[in-house]
Amino acid sequence: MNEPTPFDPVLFRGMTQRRLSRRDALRISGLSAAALALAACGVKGQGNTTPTAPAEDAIAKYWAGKTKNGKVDFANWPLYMDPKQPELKKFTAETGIKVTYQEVIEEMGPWFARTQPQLSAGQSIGFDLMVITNGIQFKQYVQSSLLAPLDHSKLTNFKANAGASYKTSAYDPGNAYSVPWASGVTGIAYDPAKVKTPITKLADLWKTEYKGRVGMFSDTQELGNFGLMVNGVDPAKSTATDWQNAANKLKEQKDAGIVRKYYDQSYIDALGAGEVWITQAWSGDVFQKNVSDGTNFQFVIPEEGATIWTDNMAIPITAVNPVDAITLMDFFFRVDIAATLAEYINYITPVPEAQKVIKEHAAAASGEDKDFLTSVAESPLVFPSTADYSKLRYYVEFENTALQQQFQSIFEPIVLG
Amino acid sequence: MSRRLAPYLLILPGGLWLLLFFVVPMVAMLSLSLQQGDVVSGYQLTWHWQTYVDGISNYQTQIIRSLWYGFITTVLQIVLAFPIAYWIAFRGGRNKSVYLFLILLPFFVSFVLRTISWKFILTDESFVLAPLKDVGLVSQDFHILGTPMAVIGGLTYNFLPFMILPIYVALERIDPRVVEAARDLYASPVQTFRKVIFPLALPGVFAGVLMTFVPASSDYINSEILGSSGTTMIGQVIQSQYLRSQNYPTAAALSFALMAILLVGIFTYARALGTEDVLKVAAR
Amino acid sequence: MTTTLSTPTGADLEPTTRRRRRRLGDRLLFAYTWLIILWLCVPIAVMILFGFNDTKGRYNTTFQGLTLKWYGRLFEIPALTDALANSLIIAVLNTLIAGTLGTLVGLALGRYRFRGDGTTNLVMFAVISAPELVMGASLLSLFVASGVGLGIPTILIAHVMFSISFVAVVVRSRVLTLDRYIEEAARDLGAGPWTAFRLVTFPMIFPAVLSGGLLAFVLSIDDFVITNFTAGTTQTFPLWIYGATRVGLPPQVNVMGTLIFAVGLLIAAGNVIAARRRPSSAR
Amino acid sequence: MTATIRTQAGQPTGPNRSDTPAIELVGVAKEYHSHGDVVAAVKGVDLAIGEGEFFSMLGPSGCGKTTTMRMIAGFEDPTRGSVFLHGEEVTGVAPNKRDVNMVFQSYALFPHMSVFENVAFGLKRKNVASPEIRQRVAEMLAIVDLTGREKRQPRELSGGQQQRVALARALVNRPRALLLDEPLGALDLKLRQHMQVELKRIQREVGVTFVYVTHDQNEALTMSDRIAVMNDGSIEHLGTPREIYEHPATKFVAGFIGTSNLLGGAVSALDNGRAVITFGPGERIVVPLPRNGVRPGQNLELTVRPEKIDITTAEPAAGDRSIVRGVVTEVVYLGTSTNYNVRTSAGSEVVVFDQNASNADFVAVRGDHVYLSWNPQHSYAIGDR
Repeated sequence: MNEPTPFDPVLFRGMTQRRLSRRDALRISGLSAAALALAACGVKGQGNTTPTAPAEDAIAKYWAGKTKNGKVDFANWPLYMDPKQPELKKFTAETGIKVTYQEVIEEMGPWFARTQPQLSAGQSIGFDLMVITNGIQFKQYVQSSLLAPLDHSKLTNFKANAGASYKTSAYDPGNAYSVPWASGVTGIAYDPAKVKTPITKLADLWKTEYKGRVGMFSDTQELGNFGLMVNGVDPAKSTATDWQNAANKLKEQKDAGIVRKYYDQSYIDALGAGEVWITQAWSGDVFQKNVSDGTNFQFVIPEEGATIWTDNMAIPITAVNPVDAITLMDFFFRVDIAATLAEYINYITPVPEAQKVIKEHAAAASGEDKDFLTSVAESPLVFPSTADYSKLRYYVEFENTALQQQFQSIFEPIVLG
Repeated sequence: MSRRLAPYLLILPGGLWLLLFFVVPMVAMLSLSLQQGDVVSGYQLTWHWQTYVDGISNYQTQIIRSLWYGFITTVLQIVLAFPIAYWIAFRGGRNKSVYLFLILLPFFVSFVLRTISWKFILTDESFVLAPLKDVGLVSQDFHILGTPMAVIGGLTYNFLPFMILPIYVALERIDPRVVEAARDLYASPVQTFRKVIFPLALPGVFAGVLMTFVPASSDYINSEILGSSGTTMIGQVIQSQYLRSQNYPTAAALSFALMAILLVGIFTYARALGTEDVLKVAAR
Repeated sequence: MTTTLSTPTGADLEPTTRRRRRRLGDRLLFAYTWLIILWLCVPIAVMILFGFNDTKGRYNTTFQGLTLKWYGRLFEIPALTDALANSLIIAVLNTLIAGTLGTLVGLALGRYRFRGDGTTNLVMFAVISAPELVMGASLLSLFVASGVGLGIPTILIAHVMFSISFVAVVVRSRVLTLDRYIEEAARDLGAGPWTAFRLVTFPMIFPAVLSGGLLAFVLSIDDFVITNFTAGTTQTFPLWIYGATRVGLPPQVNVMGTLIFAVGLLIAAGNVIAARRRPSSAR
Repeated sequence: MTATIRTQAGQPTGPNRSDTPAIELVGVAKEYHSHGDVVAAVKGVDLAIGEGEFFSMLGPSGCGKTTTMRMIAGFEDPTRGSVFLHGEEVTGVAPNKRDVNMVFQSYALFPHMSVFENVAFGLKRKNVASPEIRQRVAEMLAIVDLTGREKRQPRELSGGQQQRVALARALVNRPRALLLDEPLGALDLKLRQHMQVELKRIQREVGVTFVYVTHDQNEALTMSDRIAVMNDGSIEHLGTPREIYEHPATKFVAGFIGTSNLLGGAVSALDNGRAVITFGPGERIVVPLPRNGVRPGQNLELTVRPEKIDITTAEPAAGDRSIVRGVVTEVVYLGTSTNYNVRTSAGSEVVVFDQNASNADFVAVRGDHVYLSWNPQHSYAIGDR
């Protein structure tokens, strides 16, 4: 299984439009590496597991009578797979299951709001597999029983290849409803052409010299996290008082006219258009943007800390083709597949073994491709090291919906102001 | 017998559709606005009027801002639209339909696409602004996108034809002999315009106001695409409450409040003018 | 808006000055008109231009030379193609359903006086003037409350809802200008109610039905706000575009926009030419 | 109940008299509901129109004449009463199933059909074979003098031509009766007069019963065999043109048909079946007694047609004539005649038409004191209705 043809990655990338800007990409990944020195350590579980695992018979009941249909509809975020979809082509070639892949998820809130009415009505949302971030909406999906309980007997690759820490997450104990797709870091991205002094701290986002040039996320959780961390609070351990203080801090930033806009996924476009100079950002996007457009944006883990999140594959309860979906889920835990995926998206892969494969690819490649693949294999953004792990924080875990609503109502007026 | 039933039979399918999907949803929304609960555990009707109080007081800035933007947009549009409508109606000659066609040209491109195109044109380092900055005509910090100007500009752009057309229709209906009669009765051109042409065009202006003020002040696309955190309009709030936070009661309450404000205005308006006339102009 | 003021100069001098000033005023107005038209066309020109952009990266933001390749690769993005197909399906169905229902309502309102016609008119008026946002939101409220899942059927329901009124108003205003005796003449000459409608009334209101239907089509294919509320995970052309802006629009969107624009242009231009040719024989 | 006027129902005086009237209305009434009120458009009309008759319904707008005609055609159903066509009750029968055709005031030509298609419309509905259709349409177009215009669209025709197409379109079906609703209303005076003659000619040629609705008294007087003068939903007078003009049954009819002078006063004496009203010295009016009689001291109103009055500056010989004095207030020269407006000593305004004979000269000028006199046979007492 672990023996892809040595030309594979080159071939795949050759079909994309990235070649011309490869050199810039190399430079960026190098710089990112310097900025982000991560300790080689897995993603730790958070301890406070909520007992939401389904009963054994619920799993059996769900999967009883379900059969392979030969197709699967897959909803994912933009920039989360090579547009040529090499992994999916391989999957179809090997299993005969056709995959319809759509980049329809742009923000968790709206995605939940769009799917919830249909799922609650017991109707298909048109997708059998979706990638959702751990956080408020993930919890709502689970609490409302809108996700299919996973039959782990069908997840052999996951069992064999997933990193240990990915099997003990706090938001989905025992991977009852989800398996990880990729993890990423929410940090700061900036344009060194406009910002002359390197950005190192969250506090830089509050500097009046960047007035009107700072982008923040419209997602209340992402926004709130930064407010908390700049105040020196670990989001995972925060209280309602901390939230209020964080909101005040964020309001300060907004009222001073520092924030240009609260963005969803479009922040990356705004950064590219020069609308913002410094912005909250997701690690892999910056890398991809640089590769694709030849830009030279920097990604930083701020001194005060950054958050780590995981996007997870889950099967909506009303999926029409759940067997095909779970087959595809498991497929992504094949080491070779995880490797090519990581080579493209540059987010943290839940399959540690992939690093070895990428190194092999690098060894087999030559010239620019070789450099590029080597940098991926060594990138702390893809294969984090232990060193700076202390800087990474987890999301706030809400004990109940009331708290979650309170959190939202505290930060929402900032975004909507 | 059947002759008396005929209109009801004709209205039945369409009327039923509107009843089910216009009137009933309004009632559903009213009900939702008075419920409490959340998506996971469901909602109960508790006649919780406080939602209105909270919603309006939390977002009064956005409500007022939206009405204000709507107002400026409408005034701007009247000023921009009148001369062009006047020109086409009185001087368009044989080419009237060509001019009207050109005015309607933007409508062949999706509303969203047009607005995105503006964002692209006005972006901070666009081909429009970048040269100006390079030459030093404007400061490096200068930007249009994200300012109220951009949002109001977008609103004005997107709804301008809805102002031009009704005014044009009203002007076109003016009998040229009436204008001549005014001149004959010693009115100067300015007086003729003020005392004869403008008053006769007023129904058109009213219809135009109707067709632009409501969509402009409840719009959220323009502010979302062209605006910034300082230009948030009530439409964005409602949209976000519905489609991002799923805070349905607040969203419903705000929608209802917005519609109440706008519809009360319109109906007073229409009453003063006669619905017939407004609809007739609107229909053209 | 000729801004001539009576000058105290000799009366015999006045006409020439006035004419000259009027000509100047006209010229200014003429220039102004074209300025506005130009302004209205700017974003469209940019959209069309960037459909020919030989962009290298994923982001179609800087002009890098002319190419026609995007026209050849128009249907390369399956999700975009699907979204456009959805939009077209919904628009066609909407045209048929709202066209029919709206025509019937328009006929009733234009032809008959009956108990409840005032209310019907009022509802039509309310639908046309109610904020789209509120209509979308209220429909979502209804669907949420009644547990109806969202998708093409709910989008269609919404589109038909707001299109009916527009079609009805267009048809009604045509019916009002009709000589109702013409249909009576047909009845008098031995035509049953249905025959009279088919042979006489319908052909006469057909132009209005057509333009009402066209309006319904355009409103539907361009609708974003209400669709956004009622679509669920279904994508339509405007929704897809709106979503795609977050990561940059692919040039194919520009191409599709350009093609839709061109088709619309052709239809409308044909209309204008036809309308121009008609009066020559009419009067 | 509504008042019904007795008419000579069933005794048509027109030509082609036959036992069964072509059209008969019995107690026909039509009421509309408007804002909760009941509005009576037609208040119980009894009417019989003979075969081949040219029958007019005359009256001001809103008098119910058009509604009555539409009930004959079947476009309105009577609230009460019955409609008979050739002795057969058709109340409630759809218009397309009635053997009458109508010419509309606006012509109501089908704008999207050619002249031929317009005229052939009714025949096609009756499934007449197409050769016959072609032949009958051609014949009918010849009658209305439109041969060669078959392919034209209605909008390409003049008003008079459109009118004739409408006529042809109705007549080609050989209806038992033709209903015409102010068919000449939209034409200018010259054309209207021409078409009046044409209509009369065509009616003679095809021999069909014509029911003609108009508000134009001249049109009704010149064309009709009989006229029903309607007012406020009822027939006020039904008779030949001459009867109606010479002996208007009511004040309304007198006022509506031609110009009538209304005079009146207290009856001072009765004399040999006539009433005498005296005013100042030398002034008196003699008038035949009204049918319902009058007693001395009662007020009596009477009318005199303007052309029956002589106007003189010298006092006429008393004799048997009615004489009234007055002052000329206006003189209008009209070519064939001169009109004088005279204010009588009793205060009424009287109009006098004076034929301009060869020795034409104004009898009087403004301000002159004049005498008005007429033969009592030419004045009629009016019953108050």
